Formats: sequence, structure tokens, C-alpha cells
Amino acid sequence: MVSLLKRSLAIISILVIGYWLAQGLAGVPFGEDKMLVGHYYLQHVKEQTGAVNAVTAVVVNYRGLDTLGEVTVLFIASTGVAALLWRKKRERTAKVGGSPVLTVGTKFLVPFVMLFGAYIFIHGHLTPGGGFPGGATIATAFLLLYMAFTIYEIPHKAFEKVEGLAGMGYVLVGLIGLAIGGYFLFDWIWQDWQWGVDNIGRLFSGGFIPIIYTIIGIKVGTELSGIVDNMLKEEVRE
Amino acid sequence: MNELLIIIFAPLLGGVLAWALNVRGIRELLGVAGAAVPLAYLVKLYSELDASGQLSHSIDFAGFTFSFSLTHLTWVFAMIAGVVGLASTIAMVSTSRDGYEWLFALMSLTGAYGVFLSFDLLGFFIFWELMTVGSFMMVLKYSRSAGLKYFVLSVVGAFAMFLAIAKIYALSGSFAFPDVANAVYYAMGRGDLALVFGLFLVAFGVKAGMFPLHVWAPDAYSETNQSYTAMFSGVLSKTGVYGFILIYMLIGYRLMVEFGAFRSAPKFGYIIAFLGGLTIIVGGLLAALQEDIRKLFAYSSISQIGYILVAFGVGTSLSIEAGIYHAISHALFKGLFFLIVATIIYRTGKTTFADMGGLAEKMPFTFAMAFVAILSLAGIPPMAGFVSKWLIFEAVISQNLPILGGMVFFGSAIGFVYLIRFTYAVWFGQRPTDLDDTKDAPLPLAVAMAILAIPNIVFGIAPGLVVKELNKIFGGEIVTSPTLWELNLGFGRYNGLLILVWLIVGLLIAAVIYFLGAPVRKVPVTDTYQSGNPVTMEYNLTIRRNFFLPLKEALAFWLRISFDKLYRDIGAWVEDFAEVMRNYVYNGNVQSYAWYLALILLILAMWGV
Amino acid sequence: MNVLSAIGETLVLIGAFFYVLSALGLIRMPDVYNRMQTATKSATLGSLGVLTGVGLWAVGDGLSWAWLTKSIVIALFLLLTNPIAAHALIRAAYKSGIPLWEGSVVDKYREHIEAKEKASEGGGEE
Amino acid sequence: MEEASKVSRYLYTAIVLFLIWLFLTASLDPQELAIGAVMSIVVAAFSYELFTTRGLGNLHPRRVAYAIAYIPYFLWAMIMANLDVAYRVLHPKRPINPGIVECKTVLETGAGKLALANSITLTPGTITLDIDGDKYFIHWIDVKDSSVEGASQNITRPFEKFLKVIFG
Amino acid sequence: MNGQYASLLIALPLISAFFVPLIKELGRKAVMGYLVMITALQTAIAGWVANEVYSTGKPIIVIAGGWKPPVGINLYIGHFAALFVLIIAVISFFMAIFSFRAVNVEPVDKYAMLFLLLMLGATGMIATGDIFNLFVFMEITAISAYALTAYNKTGEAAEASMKYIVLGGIGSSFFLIGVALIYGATGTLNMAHLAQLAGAIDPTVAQVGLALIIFGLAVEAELFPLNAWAPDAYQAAPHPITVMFSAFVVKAGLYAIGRLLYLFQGAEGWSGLLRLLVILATLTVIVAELSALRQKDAKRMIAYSSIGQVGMIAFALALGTQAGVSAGVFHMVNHAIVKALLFLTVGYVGVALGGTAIENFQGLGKRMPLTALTITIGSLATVGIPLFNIFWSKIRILLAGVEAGYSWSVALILGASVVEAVYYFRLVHTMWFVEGGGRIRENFAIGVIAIFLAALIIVIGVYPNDVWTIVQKAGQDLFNVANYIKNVPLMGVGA
Amino acid sequence: MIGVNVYLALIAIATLLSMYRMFRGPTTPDRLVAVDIMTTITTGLMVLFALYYKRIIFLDVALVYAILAFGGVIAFARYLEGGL
Amino acid sequence: MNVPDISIYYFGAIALVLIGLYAALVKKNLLKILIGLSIMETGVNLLLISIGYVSGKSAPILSEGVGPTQAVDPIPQALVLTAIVIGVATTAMALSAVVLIYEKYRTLNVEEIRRLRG
Ligand code: NA
Ligand code: NA
Repeated sequence: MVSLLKRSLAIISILVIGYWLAQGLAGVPFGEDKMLVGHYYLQHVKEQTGAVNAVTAVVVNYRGLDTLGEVTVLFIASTGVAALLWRKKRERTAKVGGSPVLTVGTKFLVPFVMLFGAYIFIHGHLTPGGGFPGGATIATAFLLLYMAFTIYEIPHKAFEKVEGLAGMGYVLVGLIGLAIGGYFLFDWIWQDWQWGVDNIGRLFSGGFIPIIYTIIGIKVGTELSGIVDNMLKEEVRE
Repeated sequence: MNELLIIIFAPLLGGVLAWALNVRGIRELLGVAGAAVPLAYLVKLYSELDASGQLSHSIDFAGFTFSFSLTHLTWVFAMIAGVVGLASTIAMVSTSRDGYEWLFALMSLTGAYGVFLSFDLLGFFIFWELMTVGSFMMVLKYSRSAGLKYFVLSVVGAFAMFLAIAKIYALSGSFAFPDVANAVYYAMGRGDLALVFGLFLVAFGVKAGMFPLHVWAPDAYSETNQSYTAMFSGVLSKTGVYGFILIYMLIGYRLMVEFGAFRSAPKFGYIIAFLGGLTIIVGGLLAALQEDIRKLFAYSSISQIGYILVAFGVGTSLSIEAGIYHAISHALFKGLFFLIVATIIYRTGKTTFADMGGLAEKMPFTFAMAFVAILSLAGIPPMAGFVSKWLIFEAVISQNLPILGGMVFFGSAIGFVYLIRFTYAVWFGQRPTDLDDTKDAPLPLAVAMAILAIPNIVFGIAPGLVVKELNKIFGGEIVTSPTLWELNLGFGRYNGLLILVWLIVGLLIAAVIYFLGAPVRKVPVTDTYQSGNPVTMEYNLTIRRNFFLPLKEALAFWLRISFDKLYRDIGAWVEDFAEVMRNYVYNGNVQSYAWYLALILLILAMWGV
Repeated sequence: MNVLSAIGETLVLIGAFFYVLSALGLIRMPDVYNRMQTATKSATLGSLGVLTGVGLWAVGDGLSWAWLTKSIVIALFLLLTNPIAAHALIRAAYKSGIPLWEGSVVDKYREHIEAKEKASEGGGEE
Repeated sequence: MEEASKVSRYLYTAIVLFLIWLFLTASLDPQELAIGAVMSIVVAAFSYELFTTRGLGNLHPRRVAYAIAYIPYFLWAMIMANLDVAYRVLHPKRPINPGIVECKTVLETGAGKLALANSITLTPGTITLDIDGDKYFIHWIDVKDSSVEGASQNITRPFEKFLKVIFG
Repeated sequence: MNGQYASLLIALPLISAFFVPLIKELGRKAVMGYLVMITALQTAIAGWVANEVYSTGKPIIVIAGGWKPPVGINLYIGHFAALFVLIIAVISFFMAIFSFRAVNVEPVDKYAMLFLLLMLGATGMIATGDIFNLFVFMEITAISAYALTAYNKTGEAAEASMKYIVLGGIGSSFFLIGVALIYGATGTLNMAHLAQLAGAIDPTVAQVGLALIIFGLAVEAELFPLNAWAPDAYQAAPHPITVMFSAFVVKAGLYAIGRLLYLFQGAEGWSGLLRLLVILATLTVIVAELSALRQKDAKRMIAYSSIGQVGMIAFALALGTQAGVSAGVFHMVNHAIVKALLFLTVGYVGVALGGTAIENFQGLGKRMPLTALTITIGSLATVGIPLFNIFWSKIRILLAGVEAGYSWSVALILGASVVEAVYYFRLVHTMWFVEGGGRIRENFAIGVIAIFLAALIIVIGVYPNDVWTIVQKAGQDLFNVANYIKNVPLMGVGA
Repeated sequence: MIGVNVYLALIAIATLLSMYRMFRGPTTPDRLVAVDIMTTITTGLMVLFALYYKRIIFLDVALVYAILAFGGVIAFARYLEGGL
Repeated sequence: MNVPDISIYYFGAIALVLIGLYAALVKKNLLKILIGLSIMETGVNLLLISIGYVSGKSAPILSEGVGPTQAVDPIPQALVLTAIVIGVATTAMALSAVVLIYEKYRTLNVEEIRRLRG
């Protein structure tokens, strides 16, 4: 009875809330051009950032601080997960080994998946990719290893250090911008050195975007793998 | 530094230093100095004040302007603080044991000075709070329950005052008394006016110990250093009294205009007066029923404050002047009483009548002081207490307010009732053997008592001294005083000197009779006689035990109506409610919490669409 | 319209058909094992068709060769992973205790597991 | 089972990865090629130990030839499989006769076993359920012969001809 | 020095957090020492920034990437942000020292990272001039707070963290919907730009969007009844973290509410929202104080008290007057100091005596006199006794409340304050006038911090003038939106 | 010939059909098989979309999707048999 | 009461948000509540993306003949990227909290996970 009442109340509530949200949304019609700053980006993205992918330019250049924050959020999650699941001694929870099909298949797939991850973050300024999907792809490679091999573990210490170094690398790139161009996260490669100005649309362009995306890719890859690692282990009591 | 600020802050400074250094000897010296300096400055400023009529000072602090002003009115109240404060601190030399007490006692004194001298509502409030904190800490050290009760009621009072102040400030944009009075007179609405009056009534009523907000006082007055209680009851309660004068100064005109008069008293004043009358009766009756001398004087103090409230409530210049006079004499005799209690406790360690008796012989000086105090409180000429009570009585009667008159009269009668018991049970009769080697008051206490006893007598014999000052407050001859000894109300006269002479004559005759009469025979304690029945402890109606038990039984019905209990019940109810509420609201289930979020979203949805 | 696009479009058509077939198999077969049988095969073939088809079609329409090469990479990826996934799923289904369809005729795997368990128990006692 | 030298394995991995890179980018832009080479080398460094045991040996012409020949063979089998599926799915009576059978294989390398298992899965009526050593357990939608030998004959043999050569 | 170097406020904690994995092998002491060092450095930078802002009287606009707003994201370090960034840094520095003694649960390297990132998040929230960037920093703050809440790894800690996550998650989702609506209506995310355009937003969109944004923030700002996570989180988190929650994490949320409220004052439905906020804030005070009344655990009690104070700040910010905002900012500063002291000392008692149950406070005056004294000072300050800092801000808030016409609300808050006075009274009495165990040696460093904070309370209480001048400027910063818009070098985009 | 939209529609139908099995179950592996098939079909759908919009960039998206989906399916499968 | 006229995409996005909220309000299992939160996040992301959409325009990658005037708003897409990552991070944190809770309480029923209350 209580449950039924609760369900009905919940449904009524969400309907009212939904109606309210819909009223608000009716004021910003779908499909209409609502851009203001967006137009500016589209008009200037190539010449200002060297990126063909405007989203990438927004992510790394115009709203680089958001992305630095985003990287930080993921870092927090990986650190937090590690902190919460930390035990003196832990090992994999797996009970059943993977079949040869899976293990061999994984062996074949891992290099390819990794390469593809790298491809994605390197081409972030040209295609819809970027550091995050690239990193996630790389992490998938490690996930597959965990799936296939019950004893597999990433090299934690190295990964943690790489994670930290990549993060520092990102901030350092920002600080170099501060030192060279006078602004934190300033894209000195494109705007000061003007590298790749005649290369727009090709790989060697986009200023520091490929650098940052590489850093992010490595960082995200190691972080997500770390989270996976933590989630797949349990405490060993002695 | 400005002298007014020195007056206000000298005690606090002394107290902080005494507490920080905390070396016996130096501590006391600093403490007493802290109380003496303001008094000295007050005396020094007297002539200046007389010349200019008002000494002012203001400072900008914390983004506010704080004004201080010494007027004839505030000088009188400050002098009460000065004299009683000094006496009280001197007495503390004997009774206090640590820096803690010096700090907070003197902090409360600073608060009292600040309250009297502030000429703006914010400063008034701040010093009020400071005073409350100091006195609260003094009580807390002795009793948790008394402290809590005092604390809660004080906080309620203070917050009521604050709300009133905020209301006024929102209207006037200033805290300064003149601006406030102006703004209230010209701009305050009827509802707000009534609200502000009610809030002030609560705020000042709590501090003054007005019925039914008095419940904290008996416990607080008795559960602290009794030397300090002299200041507590003598000075601190006067800030409440002073507050009632402020009501007149700040919102009185407007109240009069808005709500008119009942009979000849302003309607709002009648509320004050009536509550004052109830305070007299309740305080007096309860005083009579106490077995503990500290409690007795605590209730008695409440009762006496009632007189002042009645006087203020009547609202004529005469009655207010009478009220102020009684404030002075109350401070003097009640301060004295508490010092006497302090001395008795200091020497005997006893507090109940049952454990006392026959002390007059062992403590003659203290007894003499008690004699002065008793006469003054009972309103027997030629003591200050008589003059002020007489003035009040005349003021009330002259306005044709018979009910109030009756209340005042009843108060005097009941005063006799409990004073007789105190007189006999403590000082005369059988002395328990463990009190046989009781010594008289130590020097500091003796000095302190003397400081209060002398003006008790002087202001009784020479009321003109006081009246002259009080008339200055009103800028006219409210009470005519042809000579120092005489008062003339037009429809009544008083001559202190004449009465003194008659009294001395009378005493001489009594002495002759005493020495010519039968010799006194000493009997053992057990040699009592009571209607042929054996005396049981349960129904032992000796003067030292349950003397007024029959009265208590007669009043049983009324005594069941206890505001103390009511407040406790409210407190308990609030606590239970709080417990139920928090267990219900914060029930630990995250899903309920999610529902709270949904609820707010719902409200926003309803609100917005 | 040229030959490449035509071939491409035909392949896409075939692929789409097998996709539908795959989904139908998913719905029509009686138990998870048989659903897997039918669905995986046709989904994979469907993908091959659609992907290479799109690659050819695009090239035929004058788009870059990258269309074809990328499509082939995706197709190869699916060709490699779909059977692996199917295998992993069927094994998981079996190990999580989903019984074979009541019409099943033989279960060699059960015998194998039981024999193995017996052997390891015996080994434990020695 | 011989293991090739590290260099050989590493080079093989890098080459395969670079080929994939070429397919992914489909571009001969020197920038892409350069980065592709770098990436192949880097990724290969992490993964060559997993990727291959035989290294460049995989590129032996005989193996490549067989592998190329296997493609049409396999595709044909797969198309057959799907027609079979179409028949079973679309036939109103759903003609199936399923069961799990056991097969034996002669293949030894992991790659070979994987290729066999995937081939089995994608071809008529069979899915590899598990492999244990040289035993294959296969879900067969239409069991024709439940003996090990018979099943092997039906299911694994056809592919092993090629796979034995390609993967060993 | 170039004002752009204020971006070090963001860069330093970040890069330092990322550096921790490289030094974790050096052991617990090294990590904790590192934490102290970095927070000290952050304090120095924040001090420089605050000095710069207050001496020039102009805000520092950090332009990230060199993209002028609204094209890029800018940080707006005005009088408010400069002041609070400094407070955040100082409190963090103190808590880093406290962590030495208070945090023994492994893995401390993770603790150090999360600690720095919590500090970073709050700093960013207060500094940013972009509404979506605010969301990002809010999530940085929140997620590190989630992790730190559960850091002790007890069941309670995990439970508290989970509640925080669920409520915070719902809140942030709706916040984002609000941002989406506002963005859809304006096409920009820059706060100054939004403020310029606020009046032109479609009324319904403005109402819904603004309400959702404030709703999301109110969860972080602990407004009743959206604050149900807070007491649990405060109680379960490691003691230094509780201090940070109360001293600046919740303040960042409050600031965000205040900032966005006044930025959107041109928008439709604004005053209605204010009224609702006043109601919620009042309820927050009442419910929190009542809930604190009979607590058996001192930390939880003070947590509720903190929520009550937060409600008061929210009340002040929602009054819609300059006086209210300045008073609110003043209270934010004071409350940060007082609650830092209280949670620090109470936490220290918890560390020293193995728990924060009220029984452990019996006779504390004799057992740990310094700690007891500072707790007492904190308690008296919270209650709002003159000569302690909170008194000044509290009366200003209440005066502003009555001035703004919310007498009923002020009366209720005063009533709740009576309750607050009672439970603090009990705590103080328990410490000084109830017998307890034997004397315990008190930690020197923690003692120094406690004395410093207590001294600050009294110094501000006795001489509030300078602080009042400062917070008035900070309040101006929040209230005077025209000035805010003027200070941000907006470039023209589009038509 | 027929045009991309028809194929798109066809494939969309296939996706919906597999979705039916996903919701219907009845066992977890049933749902998983449905998900697996659905992701495969969706990959094809994405590629076709790329052609429809003539944007090669969507092919990269499709491949990422295929990889992540494969990882997910394997993870679920391994979870079911206790291999995590 | 007029029915607001919104597109199917908005409707879907809101529906997802509300379904997620419903799960949080009704489901007793902690994991289901967390799934509800994830669904909400997805809905919000969908909403953001839909707000940035401009009819008849293409992804804002200015290649293959797509010019500045033929592209949709890049900002919401960038925001969604960030929002997704934040969602993932939150979920990861939540899951590890759940692991801890299950370890200590041996239940995931929210009505039994309430040691902290009052
Ligand atoms: Na990108
Ligand atoms: Na698949």
C-alpha cells in the first residue's frame, strides 16, 4: 500500500516537475539557432586555433579551464576510488579463468585497441576524437586484459606516476603559456610561434591541442585502468 | 581617553587583569580598583554635569556610531552602580576565591555602566548582553540548573529587545535615542508600536524580575557568590528598571497618543503597574515561605522591584521620581542584605533558618547592619526605604488607583511577615551549639556593609539630598524639599530629622524598660512548648522551621500555578519536539532525502508556473 | 552511379537484410543458446556487408578511399570480436546455469565438467 | 613451440600496427606516416609480448598464401551458415535439434585455436562454448553425430587444413 | 607582478596534487609535510593576490588561454574572491598541520591529493567568472568531498558519502538543466555577459532556469531540506575535512548562490525566488538548531550548529539588500573562523580521547584546559555574545532582515538562537563543571592554531572595524552587479 | 538505386527488434545477447549515417563505439561466470 | 493550462531525467538509485546537446565542405563532453562507496543503510 502510494506520488511529482521543465524548454525552441558566442567560435576557430574540429577548439582552447577541471575530476575519481578501496593486501576477485578464445583474442586486440586510442587523441583537432575517448579506448584495452586473465594487474606504481606526470604536464603546458604568452593555458605554439599555420586540416596543426590531447589520453587511459583495477579486487584477510 | 569610556571600561579592564594575573592580593586590588575608579570619576564629573546638564561622547566603531551620555538620570543610576558595585567588590575580597569571579563580576559591572551611559540602542543592547554574560558566568559556576534558567530567560529577553531594536532601526535608520524617539513618534505604526512595547516589556521585565518573568531570579540570586548577589540584585536589576524609564523616553509619548489613558495612568503604564503589583504580592508571599535566607531575600528583592514598577507604571512625574528613589533605596538595603547573608554564610556556612539562631550576640556589627537593613526594607523611618515607599504610596494614592494602592500596602505587610522571621530566627533565640565560636564580619565585608548602611540612614534622614538630584532629572520641583530633612508633596509631608529624634527618644525609653525588667533566662533548645503536642520534624512550626507552613497550605492552590513549572514544561516540550522532529526529518534514509529534493522542485514548479 | 556504388549498395542491402534476420533469430529461437547461434552469424555477416558496402559505395560516389579502408578496419574488428563475444556469452550462460533447451539431444560439456570435478576431488584425497 | 627473438616479434608487431594505421588514416601525408610510425613503434613496445610468439615468422610466404586462400573459403562457409540460419529462422517450424558436442583439434598455437573457434562460431549451426586443451565443446544447432570423432569430422576438420599451416 | 599570475591559485594545487604519486614512497610524514608546504605556498600566493586586489581596489581578471570573455573563461578575483581565497588557503594550511595528528588511516597520499583538490575546487568556485566553469569546479569540490567523506572507510563514512553523492548528484543534474536553459536563452556562459543579457531572457525560461540553478546550488549550500546529507558527512569525514567543509566548502556554495542571484537580478521571477530562499533559510536555521539540541555527539551537534549558521548566511544573502549581503559576507568570514576552531578542537578531542561523544567532554577544562578554553570561546562566539566576532555579523544580519521587512523571520531565527544558546551552554558546562578523567598533554601545533583562531575571534570581536571595512568591499563586490559587468573586459561577439 | 534512408530504416527496425529481446529477457544472458547484437547493428547504423551525412568522421565514432561495446559485453559475460 | 510545445528530443531528455528521478524516489536498491542518477545525467546531456542543435546543420567539424555557417553550436557539445566525464567520475565514486557499504552492512537496501540519522 505504502509502496503504491509512494509510486503514485512519485509519478504525480515527476509529471508536475516535467511539466514545469517543459514550460521552460518551450522558451528555447529546438533546432533554432541560439548561438551567440558559438557563432564567434565557428567563424574564428580555424584562424585562431588551427583546429578544424570546433568542438575540440572549444574544449582545449577557448574553454581549456573546463577541460583542465574535467581532467581533475577524473583524477579525483581515480584517487577517490583507490582511497576507498584501499586495503593492506588485495587481489583479484576473479574465480573463473577466461577461455583460450578470450585470452588469445585479447592478445590480438590489445595492440590494435591501443593504437586506435592513440589515433583518436592524436587526431582530436581534426576528427570527433580527443583525449577522453582516446583514453577510454586505451583503458578498454586494459579492461580486456583484466577480463581475459584472472591474474592480470596493471603496473600500479608506474601507472600512478604516469597519471601524476601527465597531470603535471597539462598544468605545465598551461604555465608555459603563462610564461610565454602572459596567460595561463595560452596556446603559444599556435599564437606565438604560429607552428602549422599553413597546415590547417593536416596533422601538424592545432597548436598545443595534440600535445594536450596526448597528455589527456595517457592520463585518462591510466586513470580508467586504475579504476577498473581497483574495482576488480578485494581485500585478502590474513 | 574619554571619561565616560573610562567609567564604563575600568571594571572590565580591572577584571581582565585580575583574571590574567590571578595572584592573590594583586587580584583583589585590581578588582576593587576596577570598581572604585568609575565611582571616583562619577563623583568628579558631578560638578561638570551640573554645569552643562549633559556630558556626551560618541565613537564610530564597527561601522556603527555609539553615543554615550551622562545626564542627571544616568548619573543617578551610574552612582547606584558605583556605590553598590564598590561595596560588592570589596565584599568579594572576603568571599571570592579565584580570578574567574573577579573577571565576570566586573564584566557585569561594566555592562551595567554601559547600559546606563549608552545613549543609543545598539550600545545599550551590547552592554546589556555583556552584563548578562558576566552575571550568567557567576551563576553557572555555582549551579547548572539556576544558570540555565537564568540564561534562557535572559537570552529570550535580550532577543526580544533586539527584535524591538531592529524594528526601530528599520524605521529610523539610527540607534541614537533622539532619532529613535523622533522616528517612533512620527513614523511608527500602531501594530509595530504595540509589538515594540511588548518586546521591551519582556526584555526589561526579565532583567528586573517582573512577574511572571521572575522565575530565574530566586535561583540565580542565591546560587552565586553572595557578595556578588549584592551587585546582582542591587545594580543589575536596576538596568531592567532603567529600561522601563527608557520605554517612556523612547516610545512613551507615542504610546500615550496611540493608546490613551486608563483612569489617570496611561494605558500602557497600567500594564506595567499591574504587573508590578503582582510582582510585589507574589514575591512577598514566596519570600515568606522560604526556609533558606538566600532565597528569602531573592524573593524579597523581586517583591521590592515590584514597587518600582508600580511607580513607573503610574506614569506621573512624581511616581517616576518615587520609583527612582526606591531604586536607590532598594539597591542600598537589598545590597546590604545580601552582604549580610554573605557574611553569615562566610562565617557559619549555613543558609537555612533551621541551622541558625542567636547570632546577634556573636556578630554584633553584622547585626547592627542587619538592623539598618531590616528597618529600611520594612519601610520604617528614618531609613531610605521608608522615604521611597512613602513617596510611592503617595504617588499611587494621589492618582486614585486603589487596587494598586492595595497591592503596595499588601507588599509592606508581607514584608513585615518575612522580616520578623529573619530577625528572630537568625539573630535571636537559641543558638545551635556548632555556631558558638562564630566570629563577626571580616574587615572587607564589614567595610562593604558600612558603605551601604550609611547612605541607607543618610537618605532616610536627609531625603532632600536625593530629591534635589532627582528633581534635576525632571527639570522641576516634583517633590519640594524645603530643607535637607524635609519633603513636601503638598498633600503630605515628611521630616526625617524629626522622626530620628523621636526614634532615639523611643529607643532610650525601651532601653530603660529592658534593663529595669526581668532578667533574661537561658533555656535549652528542646525546652519548647506547643499546644501540648509533641513536636515532630514534619510539622515543626518553630520560627526556624516551617514557620509559615499554615500560610503555605492556605495558598496551596495558588502555589500550584507555577510559572517556573510552565517554563520548564515549555522547555521540555520544545526538547521533545526537537527530538521527534529531527528523528523524523533526518531519518537516515537517503530516499526520504531525495524526496525532500523532489518536494522543493515541486514547490518551485508550483511557484513558477 | 557507377559499378562501385552499385556493388556497394547491393552489399548494404544484403547486410541490412541479415541484420533483420539476426534480430528475427533473436526473437524466434527458443533459448539463449540457439538465439546466439542464429543472431551472431547473421549480425556479423550483416556487418561485413553493410561496412564494406558503405566503403565501396562512398568511393564510388567520389568520396575518399579512407572510407573504404576505415570500413574494412571496422569490419575486421567486428569479424574478430563478434564470435569472441558470442563465445564468451554462451560460456557465461552455461556457467551461470541456464539449462539447455528441453529438446536438446546431448551435453558433452556437462560430462566433461563432472569428470573433471571428480578428478580434482580424487586428487584432493590423495 | 619455438619462440622467435624479441626483435623479430617486436618488428612484426610494429609492422602490423603500422599497416593498421595506414588503413585507419588512408593517407600518405608524410605527417600522418611519421606519427603513425612513431605510434606503431611505441604501442608495439608495450604490446609485442602479447601480440605474437612467432614474430616475423608469421610473414612466411606459405602462411600468407594459405591465409589469402582461407578468406574465400571462410566467407563461403559463412554465407552458407547464414543461409542455414535464414532457413531455420524463417521456417515456420523452426527445425532445430541442438546439443553440445565435443571435438578434438590438432592445432597447437593459441592463435590457431582462436581462429578455429571463431570460424566454428561463424559457420553453420555451431558455436564454440569452451576450449580445454585440445578439446572443443561446441553448441550445435542440429546435432548430426554426437561422438567425438564424428563431430570433429563434421565441424573442425574442414578448417584445420588451412589453419594448421597458417598458425601451426 | 602580472595579475595573470593569480592563475597560480588554480595551477599550484593542481600541479601539487598531481605530484603526490611521485613522492608517496617517501612515507606518511613526507606526504603530510609536503601538504603543509604546498598549503603554505598557496597561502602566500593568496596573500599576494588579496594584497594586490585590496591595495589597487580593482579586481584581477585572469583570462585563461588569453581568450577574452565571453569567448574564453575568465576568473574574477574581486574583493570577495580575494578575501575568500585567502581564507581557504589559510584554513587549508592549518588543517594540513592538523592532519599530521588527525589522519592516520591509509592511504595518506590519496588523502593529500584529495585534500588539495578540495581546496582547489572551492577556490575555483569562488574565483570563476563562467557559469559552466562554476559547475566544473563545483563538481571538483563535490567529488573530492564525496571521496573524503568516506575516507575513513567505516560503514558510517561510506553511508554518509553515499547520501552526499545521491543528493549532490540530483542537485548537479538539475543545476545543469538550469544552465542549459539559460544558455539556450542567451547563447553565452560568461557571468558578466549573462548579467548583461539577464533582463532580455524569456520570462518563463528565466524563472525555470534560475530556479533550477539555485536549487542545484542550494544542495551544496546546505539549505533545508536539501541539506540532509550534511550532518552525516560532517560527522563521518576526517576531522580536518569537516573543518574544510564548514569553513569554506559550504561557503563556496553560498557564494555561488549569492553571486548568481545578484547577476540575474534583472531576470523575471527574481524576487519570488528571493522570498522562497528567505523561507528556506529561516527553516534551515530553525530545523538545524532544534536538531542540534539533544545530540549526544559533539561533532554532530556542531555540524547542525554550522548548518544553522549557514542558514543565517543564506538568509542574509537572500535579503536582496546591500546591508544584507555585506552582513552575510561578514558572517561567512566569522563563521569560517569560529567553526574552523570548533571542529578543529572538537576533532582534536576526538583524536585524543577516541571519539567525540559528549561524555568525552566531561571535565575537559581540567583534562585539556587549552582545548576546552578554545572550545568555550568558539561556543560563546557562535551563540553571538558581544566581544566575539560573530556578534557583529549576527546583529547586522538580523538588522538587515528586519530592515528588509522580514521581522517574522528574524523573530524565528532569534528563537532558534535561544535553542542554540542552550546546547552550547550544556557543552560548556560539561567541560568546566563536570568531573572527568586525568590530565592529557596537548599537542603544541594544534594548540597554536587553536589559540590563533580564538585570538582572531576575540580581536575581531573587540575591534571589528578593519574586518568590517574589508567585508563591506567584498559585499559590494557581490551586490554591485553593474560594477561587476564593468570590470570584466567583455569583447563584443555577434550582433 | 533505393537510397540510404531505406537501409537506415531497415536497420533501425532490426535494432528495435533486438531491443524487444533485451527488454523481454527472460534470463540475463538473453538480454546480453540482445545487447551484443544491438551494438553490432548500431555500429552498422552509424556507418550508414556517416554515408548519409557524407562525413567520414562518423566512422571513427563507429569504431570507438564498437570497441567500447565489445569491452562492455565481455565484461558482463565475465561477470556472469564469475570471471571478474 | 496550455501544453508546452516541445520537440521530441527535449521530451526524451526530460523523460530520461524524470525516469532517473523516479528511480531515486522509488527504488529501494541503492544500485538502482545510482542507475537512476546515471539516467538523469544522460537525460541532461541529451538536453544540452539538443539545445545546441540547429536544424539542417552538421557537426561543427569544419572539414568535408562544412563551413562556419553550416555547423551546429559547438559549445553544448564541448559542455557535454565535460559533463559525461563528470558523470563517469561520480558514478565511479558512488560505486566504490557502494562496495564499502555492502562490505559493512551486507545489504543494499536504502531502508537498512541508516546508521547515521537524527
Ligand atoms: Na575532439
Ligand atoms: Na559485438
